[in-house]
Amino acid sequence: MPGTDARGMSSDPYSAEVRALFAAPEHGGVLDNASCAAVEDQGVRISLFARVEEGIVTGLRFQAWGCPHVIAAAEAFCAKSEGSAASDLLEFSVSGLMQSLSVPAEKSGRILVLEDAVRSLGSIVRGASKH
Amino acid sequence: MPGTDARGMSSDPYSAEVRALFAAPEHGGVLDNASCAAVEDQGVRISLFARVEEGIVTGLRFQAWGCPHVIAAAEAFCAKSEGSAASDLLEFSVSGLMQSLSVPAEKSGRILVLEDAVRSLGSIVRGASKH
Amino acid sequence: MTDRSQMIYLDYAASTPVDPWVVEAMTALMTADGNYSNPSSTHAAGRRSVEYIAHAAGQLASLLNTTEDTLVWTSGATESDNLAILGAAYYRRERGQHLITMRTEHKAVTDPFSELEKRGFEVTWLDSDANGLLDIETLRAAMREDTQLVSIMHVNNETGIIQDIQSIGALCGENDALFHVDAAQSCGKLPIDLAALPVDLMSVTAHKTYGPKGIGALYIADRKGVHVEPLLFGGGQQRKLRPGTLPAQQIVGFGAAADIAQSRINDDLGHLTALRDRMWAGIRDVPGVTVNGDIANSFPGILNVSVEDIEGESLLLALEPLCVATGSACNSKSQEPSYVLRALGRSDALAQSAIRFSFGRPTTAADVDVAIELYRNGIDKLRCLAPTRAA
Amino acid sequence: MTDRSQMIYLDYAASTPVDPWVVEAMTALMTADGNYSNPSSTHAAGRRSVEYIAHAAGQLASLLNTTEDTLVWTSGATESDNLAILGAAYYRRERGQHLITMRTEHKAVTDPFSELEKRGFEVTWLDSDANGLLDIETLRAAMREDTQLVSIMHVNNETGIIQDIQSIGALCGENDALFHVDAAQSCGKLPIDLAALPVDLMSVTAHKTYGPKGIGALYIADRKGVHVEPLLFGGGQQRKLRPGTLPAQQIVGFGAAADIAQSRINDDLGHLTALRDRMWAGIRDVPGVTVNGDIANSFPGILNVSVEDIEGESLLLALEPLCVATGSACNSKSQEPSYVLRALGRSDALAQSAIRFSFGRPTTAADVDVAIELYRNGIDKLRCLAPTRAA
Ligand SMILES: Cc1ncc(COP(=O)(O)O)c(C=O)c1O
Ligand SMILES: Cc1ncc(COP(=O)(O)O)c(C=O)c1O
Repeated sequence: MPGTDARGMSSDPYSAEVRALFAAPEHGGVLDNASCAAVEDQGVRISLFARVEEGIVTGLRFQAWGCPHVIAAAEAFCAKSEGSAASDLLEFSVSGLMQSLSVPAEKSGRILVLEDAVRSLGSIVRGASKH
Repeated sequence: MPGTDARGMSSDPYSAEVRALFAAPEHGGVLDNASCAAVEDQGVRISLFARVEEGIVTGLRFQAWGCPHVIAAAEAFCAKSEGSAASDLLEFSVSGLMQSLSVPAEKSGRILVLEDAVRSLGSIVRGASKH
Repeated sequence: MTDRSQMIYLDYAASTPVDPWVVEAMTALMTADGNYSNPSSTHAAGRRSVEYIAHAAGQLASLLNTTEDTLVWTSGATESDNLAILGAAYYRRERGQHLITMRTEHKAVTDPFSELEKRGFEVTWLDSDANGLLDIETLRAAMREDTQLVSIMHVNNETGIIQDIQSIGALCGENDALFHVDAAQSCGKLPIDLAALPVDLMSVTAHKTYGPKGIGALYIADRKGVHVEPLLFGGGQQRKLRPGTLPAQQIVGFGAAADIAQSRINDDLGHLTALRDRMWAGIRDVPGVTVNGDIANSFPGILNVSVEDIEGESLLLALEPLCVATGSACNSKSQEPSYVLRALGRSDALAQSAIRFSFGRPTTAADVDVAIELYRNGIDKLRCLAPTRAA
Repeated sequence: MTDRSQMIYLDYAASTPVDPWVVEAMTALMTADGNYSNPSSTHAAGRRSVEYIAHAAGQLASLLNTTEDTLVWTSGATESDNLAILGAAYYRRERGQHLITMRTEHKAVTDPFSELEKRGFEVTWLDSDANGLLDIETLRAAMREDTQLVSIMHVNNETGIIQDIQSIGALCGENDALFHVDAAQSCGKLPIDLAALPVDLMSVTAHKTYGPKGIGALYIADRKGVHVEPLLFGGGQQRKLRPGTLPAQQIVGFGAAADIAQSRINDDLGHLTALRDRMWAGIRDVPGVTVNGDIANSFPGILNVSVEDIEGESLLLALEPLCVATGSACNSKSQEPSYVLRALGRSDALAQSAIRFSFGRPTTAADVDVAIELYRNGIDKLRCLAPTRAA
């Protein structure tokens, strides 16, 4: 309805999942003795901390400065990727998160900062494990 | 309030007196064997009938085609002038009625038709009594 | 003074009472609980307000068989008419500056056209036949290469006459002229199927169909080339077509009224037809009485009659405590005879004696019987009082 | 989803609930008994409707200390602003085509001025000082021979800052420029004495002061040379300045709201001041927090604060279930930082973190305490989550 200038805006901008992740970001924070990747772009800042043991990501934490979708995406990533192969980080793509969190298209640039951070974390981890 | 385009129009256009006179015009109708004056002007038609005995108006009736103020004024004139001197008819003026009936200024032309009719009746009556 | 307890309202074409269910829906948007929030706000309360508005848009869209996003909320049909006419004229002014309308349109249409004439546009003012109907050939003859907008109302507010907007729209389409319809008197009262009708712009209002005063909408067909320039600027509401905080309670009232209308439009028409026929049967034998319009081709909520040699203002007073109209409500304060009836070829005198009876949902047969009696008696009385021409 | 039962509404600058007494007055104009009649109708029911409207006009006129016949009803402050600005610009266009306003005005003012620029008028856009206040010398310097209209708002909708309309108006008078004031945020909330103020045109709206949405008025001073050209045409209502069936229930609602406001304006101000001061005392020690505006010179119903290095959208979500605004309601759907705060010289980042708390009659100290706690906790949480710059 132009009546409302609200087409697509009338509904809650945040899905229940985004709200839950934002409200209790259990992986928010730093990890000592861990690999760390930090990216700043698009007005968004993300730091990721990973502990990798035998090729497996055993611990993940994030810090983020950004909109709720950025924070929720970072939290969702950490929750999902703990326990997965460190090598997967290099191929990480946010497209699945974009969809499952219903991130509006105009925010995709910001969410891609997470992708950059994860991939950068992936290389750092690989570099570290080569030592 | 311009808000209403109603300045001066918000109130009832008819006074209680006009309503009463219009509702029951007791002098409406014709009088047989009487002098009669008829005037048509300003889209208004008025006929007046008078019976005069020894210089006194003993009976008055009117017929009128016009707005409620015209009808009320004709009735008010008849009611008031029965019993008065026939010679007064010649000097009749509607200004008193205009005021007592709160006739709006834009209708004064129509009410003046009554004045014409009354004065014309006055001359007819005088002519008749001269015979 | 009129005793209100016995007042009989037969002026539903001027305005209607608001359905109690509509009032309830409106009240819920005004008090407590966050529903009063500004629909432009992003927080939960604002979103709720937006949801209510979207629901109402759905209700009005459903009544007219269109989609929500073709509707722009306005303050009433007057504003909708202005937005359509001024807005389309300016939007398409490069294409041509010739416009067509009828003399018998409402002032909310004729006045914007007159204004456009002052501003250099050219307007052709069509005449109707004696019943008020537009002959399609008259329109065809007026069409030009540079005709960019035609505005013809659906139901006339004085006579109830129904124009053939299907044929008119088709002709406009052939000539690439936009077609605007003032449907203030028909929305919610006659079936309107915008998915099927060749109408580009349509003005509607709530208060003629048991909704609140001060809320209307303009339908803008979702077709290439159909657009208007805004008249008001500010904020980004309504795709910048019509800014201002959306009056949620008014919109919800219009939506509810549309919903009710949709569910009972046929019953309403049956009810009104019976009343109108009863009224006409009761007065048609009064000497000198004539219908203004054409009963066979009219919205049955309106019966407009003139009578020979009767002064209109006195007739109106004699009809009290009936509330009826002479001319249209919007002009009836001037003592001028209705320009609409004059355009149908009525003499000043006949036009001046016109009484518009208009019926509504609450009207009963008993109301009509009182109206018949008052009308007959009033005419009798005034005829008795009138000088015999020969006198 | 937000639990509505615990929603705390602190967005009274966007819109207010309608006072129950106002709702009652409105309802009486909508249902039964002939009060719903069209005020343009001449019959008894129509006259009654007119009387209600006249009474409401008296109530609003009394609040503003003016006379009824200086008021024109509109659909809200957006329309009033447009009517004042476009209407006066065209009315006086022979005299000069230079106009003055401020960058920090509401869109309902800036957008009509931008439109006038497109149409060939010249607009000077004044800057304020860092608090949002207009320096009278800035205005004096901008005044020209051909300046015909100056528009400066009374209370800013984002910051609450109060402009010195007395001095501004006096300067306009000296220069024979008309002075328009957007008083959408101050009508009913700050004392306004139009008999004493050198103001030519003033826009007001009901829904910011416990009246219904969709009804406003434009004050047009009864002085030689003060006039506007209409934007809408049709019917003869409101001396042809603004046609359309008068929405009696809306007008009566505005009147009732004005009446209530007048009787409690000082109590309201005391209440709001206490709440605002409590709020500020509760958050002023948060590191990096700053007021947008100037508490000493503000309408106390609004407290707008920014905080360093906090992302605004996340802060807003962290504040739920508070209903508060970022930027102004009318623009807050765009993610752009507020142009008003940018005009005060705030960085994008600071402007973007701005939260407008606005208080109303129903707000309690307990509401404010919850707001304080949520604000402090939200900032703590986001700061904990944020990468340390050195990391
Ligand atoms: C045919 C027609 N058009 C327009 C209008 C104006 O509508 P509104 O009162 O909603 O401005 C009316 C009624 O007043 C009408 O009957
Ligand atoms: C300062 C100011 N001017 C104008 C408006 C527009 O008022 P309305 O919503 O009545 O159109 C508002 C609020 O939305 C406002 O705060």
